[in-house]
Amino acid sequence: MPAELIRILIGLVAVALSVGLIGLVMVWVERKVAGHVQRRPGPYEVGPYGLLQPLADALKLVGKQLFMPDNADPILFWLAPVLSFLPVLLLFLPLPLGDGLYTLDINLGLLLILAFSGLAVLSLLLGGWASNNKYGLLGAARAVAQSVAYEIPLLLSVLAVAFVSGSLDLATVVKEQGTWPWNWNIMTQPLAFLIYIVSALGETNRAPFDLPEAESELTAGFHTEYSGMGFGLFFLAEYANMVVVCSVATVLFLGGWHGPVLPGPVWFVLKVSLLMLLLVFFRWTYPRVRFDQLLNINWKWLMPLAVANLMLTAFFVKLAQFAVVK
Amino acid sequence: MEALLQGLPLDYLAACDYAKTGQNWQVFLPAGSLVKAAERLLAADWHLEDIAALDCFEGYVVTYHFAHFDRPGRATLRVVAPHDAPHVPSISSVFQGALWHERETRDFHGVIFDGHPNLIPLLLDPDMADCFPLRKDPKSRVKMREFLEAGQVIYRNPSFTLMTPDAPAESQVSGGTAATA
Amino acid sequence: MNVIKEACKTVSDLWSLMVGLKVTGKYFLEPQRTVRYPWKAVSNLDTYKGHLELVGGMKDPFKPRCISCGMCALACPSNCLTVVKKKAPKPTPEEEKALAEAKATGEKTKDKTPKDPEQFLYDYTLCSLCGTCMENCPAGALRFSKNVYMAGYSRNDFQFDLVLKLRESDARATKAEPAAPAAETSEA
Amino acid sequence: MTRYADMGQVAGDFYTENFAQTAQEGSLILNLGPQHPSTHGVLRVIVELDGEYVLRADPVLGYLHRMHEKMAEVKTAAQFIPNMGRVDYGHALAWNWAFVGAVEKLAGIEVPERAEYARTITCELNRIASHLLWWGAYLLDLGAFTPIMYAFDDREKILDILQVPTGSRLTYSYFRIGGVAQDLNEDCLSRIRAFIPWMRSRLPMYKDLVSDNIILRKRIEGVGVIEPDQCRRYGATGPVARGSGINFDVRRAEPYSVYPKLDFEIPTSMLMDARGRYDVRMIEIEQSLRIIEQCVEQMPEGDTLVKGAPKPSWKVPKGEAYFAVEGGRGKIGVHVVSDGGKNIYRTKLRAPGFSNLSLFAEVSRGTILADAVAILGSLDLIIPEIDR
Repeated sequence: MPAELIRILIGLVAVALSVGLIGLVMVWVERKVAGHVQRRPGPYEVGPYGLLQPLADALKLVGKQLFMPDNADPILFWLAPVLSFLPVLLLFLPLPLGDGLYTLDINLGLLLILAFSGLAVLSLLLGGWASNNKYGLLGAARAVAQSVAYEIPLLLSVLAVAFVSGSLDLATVVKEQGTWPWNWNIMTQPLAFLIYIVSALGETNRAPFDLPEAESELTAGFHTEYSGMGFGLFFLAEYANMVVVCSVATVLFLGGWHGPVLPGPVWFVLKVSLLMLLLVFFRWTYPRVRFDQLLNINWKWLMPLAVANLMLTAFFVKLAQFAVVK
Repeated sequence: MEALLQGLPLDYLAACDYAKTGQNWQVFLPAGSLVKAAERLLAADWHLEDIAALDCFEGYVVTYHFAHFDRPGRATLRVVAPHDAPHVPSISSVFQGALWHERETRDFHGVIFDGHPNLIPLLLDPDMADCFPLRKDPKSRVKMREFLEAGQVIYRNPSFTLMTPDAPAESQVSGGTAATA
Repeated sequence: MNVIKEACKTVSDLWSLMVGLKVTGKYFLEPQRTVRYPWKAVSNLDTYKGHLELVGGMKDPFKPRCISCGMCALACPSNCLTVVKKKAPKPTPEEEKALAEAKATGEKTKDKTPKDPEQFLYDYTLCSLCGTCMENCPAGALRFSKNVYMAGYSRNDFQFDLVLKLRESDARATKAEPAAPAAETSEA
Repeated sequence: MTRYADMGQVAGDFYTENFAQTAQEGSLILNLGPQHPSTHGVLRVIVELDGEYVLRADPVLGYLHRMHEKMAEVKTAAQFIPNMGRVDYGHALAWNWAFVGAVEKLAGIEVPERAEYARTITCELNRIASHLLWWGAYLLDLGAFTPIMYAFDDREKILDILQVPTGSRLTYSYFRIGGVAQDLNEDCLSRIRAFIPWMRSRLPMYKDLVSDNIILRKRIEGVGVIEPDQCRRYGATGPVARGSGINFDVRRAEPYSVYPKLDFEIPTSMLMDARGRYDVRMIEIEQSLRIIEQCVEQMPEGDTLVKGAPKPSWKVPKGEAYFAVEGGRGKIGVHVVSDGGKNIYRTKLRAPGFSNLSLFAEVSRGTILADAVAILGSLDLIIPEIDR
């Protein structure tokens, strides 16, 4: 038991450090990609290739005065950013980076991730509501409607994979898949993968689904009134959430640490990075959808498709079982 | 234009030279027939281009520019509002575009448009609502026959003398005021 | 039939998203447009028109061509020009005598007042660079400079005396002179 | 003006209080602007929201008001030209033209042929720049960040060209009473010749990246329908009217300068929505290129400023004149009344954006907040022009 505890402690420290690091790197990547897509260099003054720019920005954010508007609820106002960031640390625990390379070995890892990622919306709601700002309120309302809606297809698509693998343990799901791309779950579950990516965009409030913070409508949505590290935590949580979502996609659909030649963790990081790059490209290519369209996409397309996909999967899984029994 | 405004009490109607001044018709109306005229213009496919006031010796000349979308032709409707009580009926119930033009005119010249639903300052600060920047100094006001185009008179109400050229003796006097302007 | 059409439309709609990604992907790989300023300058500086400057005369390039007529100040929409005329030089005793003689004989005397301005005050903060002054200058004594890199710490840095500025460029030239003749001799 | 009584619960200034008087029970009053990312400068729109639905919207103007019409009273005609470059920073040359044209009409000045061509070329280039600016900013409103960079990349080329004859990049004061300030030199013309095929080659990219994009199509199709009748009542012109199927363009309806000699089309769209206005503007870019191409070919030799052009002491003769040109946003009209004095007695500037924006209150009623922003953007607002 103590060994398990030590493992969790080491894991937690590693996760906390790596989340910070990933946040910084992702900010750099995002800005660099945005720059190159828009035919400008992006950050390039601070450090080689501007690598230290996010660090400088983070320092600036830490140094800024923490500001709270009049009549805001002080407890909830400051609780919100913390609440948005803390669960993210937990989400990293069950993620298997390689064979046996995970912090927390529980057979309900998938459930843990889904459960705690649901907390994120609470922080957006609190932040928007407590800041006594009309834009914040609208952003919070949007965030709730959006997250609640998009959680369902996300869950359904993940469930389909769980049916195929027969387990909610992430490591087992990976082990079920093979080395080559055609052995991955994306081949058997392409629709679930698509649904997962789209709902993941919705869950993480990334463009083109970044409605809770839609700049041109709500200035900055739920975090309009946050400055300094309050905003910094929201920001960090957004990128950390992105990493989690992409990691889960890698584990469920892209064969996790499997891959030829290179060692497992490298493959894992490579796949996650590619997915992240795709999400970043989405943001810098597409206009934002409208709020009713966002919900329509979910309720009229993703939900029925996800349900159909799940039922088909269940049918075939059962069929396969019968075949094996016979 | 004559046919369009048939039966309305008019003061002055003249055909103008488009090449020279950019307008085809010049109409002076008494304030009472303005809304009716606007209704007829709307029915005849005219659109409201602009409303402006002009501070003349005789009063504020509120000028309504109308034009067509599909054929050439511009008409200038003018209503003279006296300096001491500048009231003109609002045509915003007919041409909603007038809502803002009228508010702007009130800002600049202090012409009050009766019947306007929301005659609050548009471009100027509400705190300086009683300051009318484009009102002229009484000394430098010029009679409108001095510069407004007379055109070819089609109809003139006998009592409307503002656009008839002055008698020679008088014109010298008005020339003097123009020079001081 | 309608269902198939709908499906085709949906697919083409989704395809439009891929096309968009293709465009941004293409530009991602293409060279950047940004000119990294301190190391490289943009290419359109030769047509830049900066603040006004006086044109030097034919004989002395550092003495303005300006004849202090004041047309520029009259035409200027934003009143940013003030031309201060030179006072007539105090006549020497001989000249005074000659002047008195001329007066006595009723001859017309030549005006000794120099035409070039004492000061040509120019407020760059007000100037809208419309060029009306240049167009109205009878002597062609004004032009836009090509001074792109003008910056200052206060408002007063943008109020110049253009005569002084012209003379300063002279001073700089004289400072640089020692090098120039050497080059000439070596060429010769 | 009497101040309205303090409403107690409503916090806000005069306009908010005035607006809140007729608000419904339980609705949310939101001030979009004057500092808001989607209001293009300093427009302020007070909206009354029921959830995400806009019950009522009321634009509040005047944050960029500079009283150009008063300035016209205290300056001579020639001195007022730089002001015209500052009325509309998007399409400054059209305003230059409208004012100069009105004065020329009043004074009966004939402009040399070459100057007319120079005016047309620069004005059309400026129109493309204006549409590109709108395109980028509109996509920014709709949440796409990249198009504005591509648009500015192309716009930069136009600004470089326009910098050659005008010397400025945004607020031009290039036209003069009786001509233009400088001839288009060979350098400038060759740049223009090179620019036309370049711009044409860029248009398919615009289509691929944005116009065909399904998200954009869903965002602007059927949004902000403006009936032709509404255009008439509000006096909306330009792409807003043409997007509603009204075939009205001052260049054709009241031809001026060399436009009658040129072959170009007036695009209209029967869609009447934001998509229609979008399409019209995109086609107008192509048509402007066509106009420029013809002008560069036909351009005669000669003077660019009429002989005996007005001196600073020149007085505008007595009389009145109205001159309209087609700007990037619609009909720009300048009404000049002169009493023969040193300064013009009254100059009235008719800003197309002013009339177009006054439509907004009616069109935005009952839409979603995001649609209201999309409509606001599709009207192509340049606030300095509206506030003057």
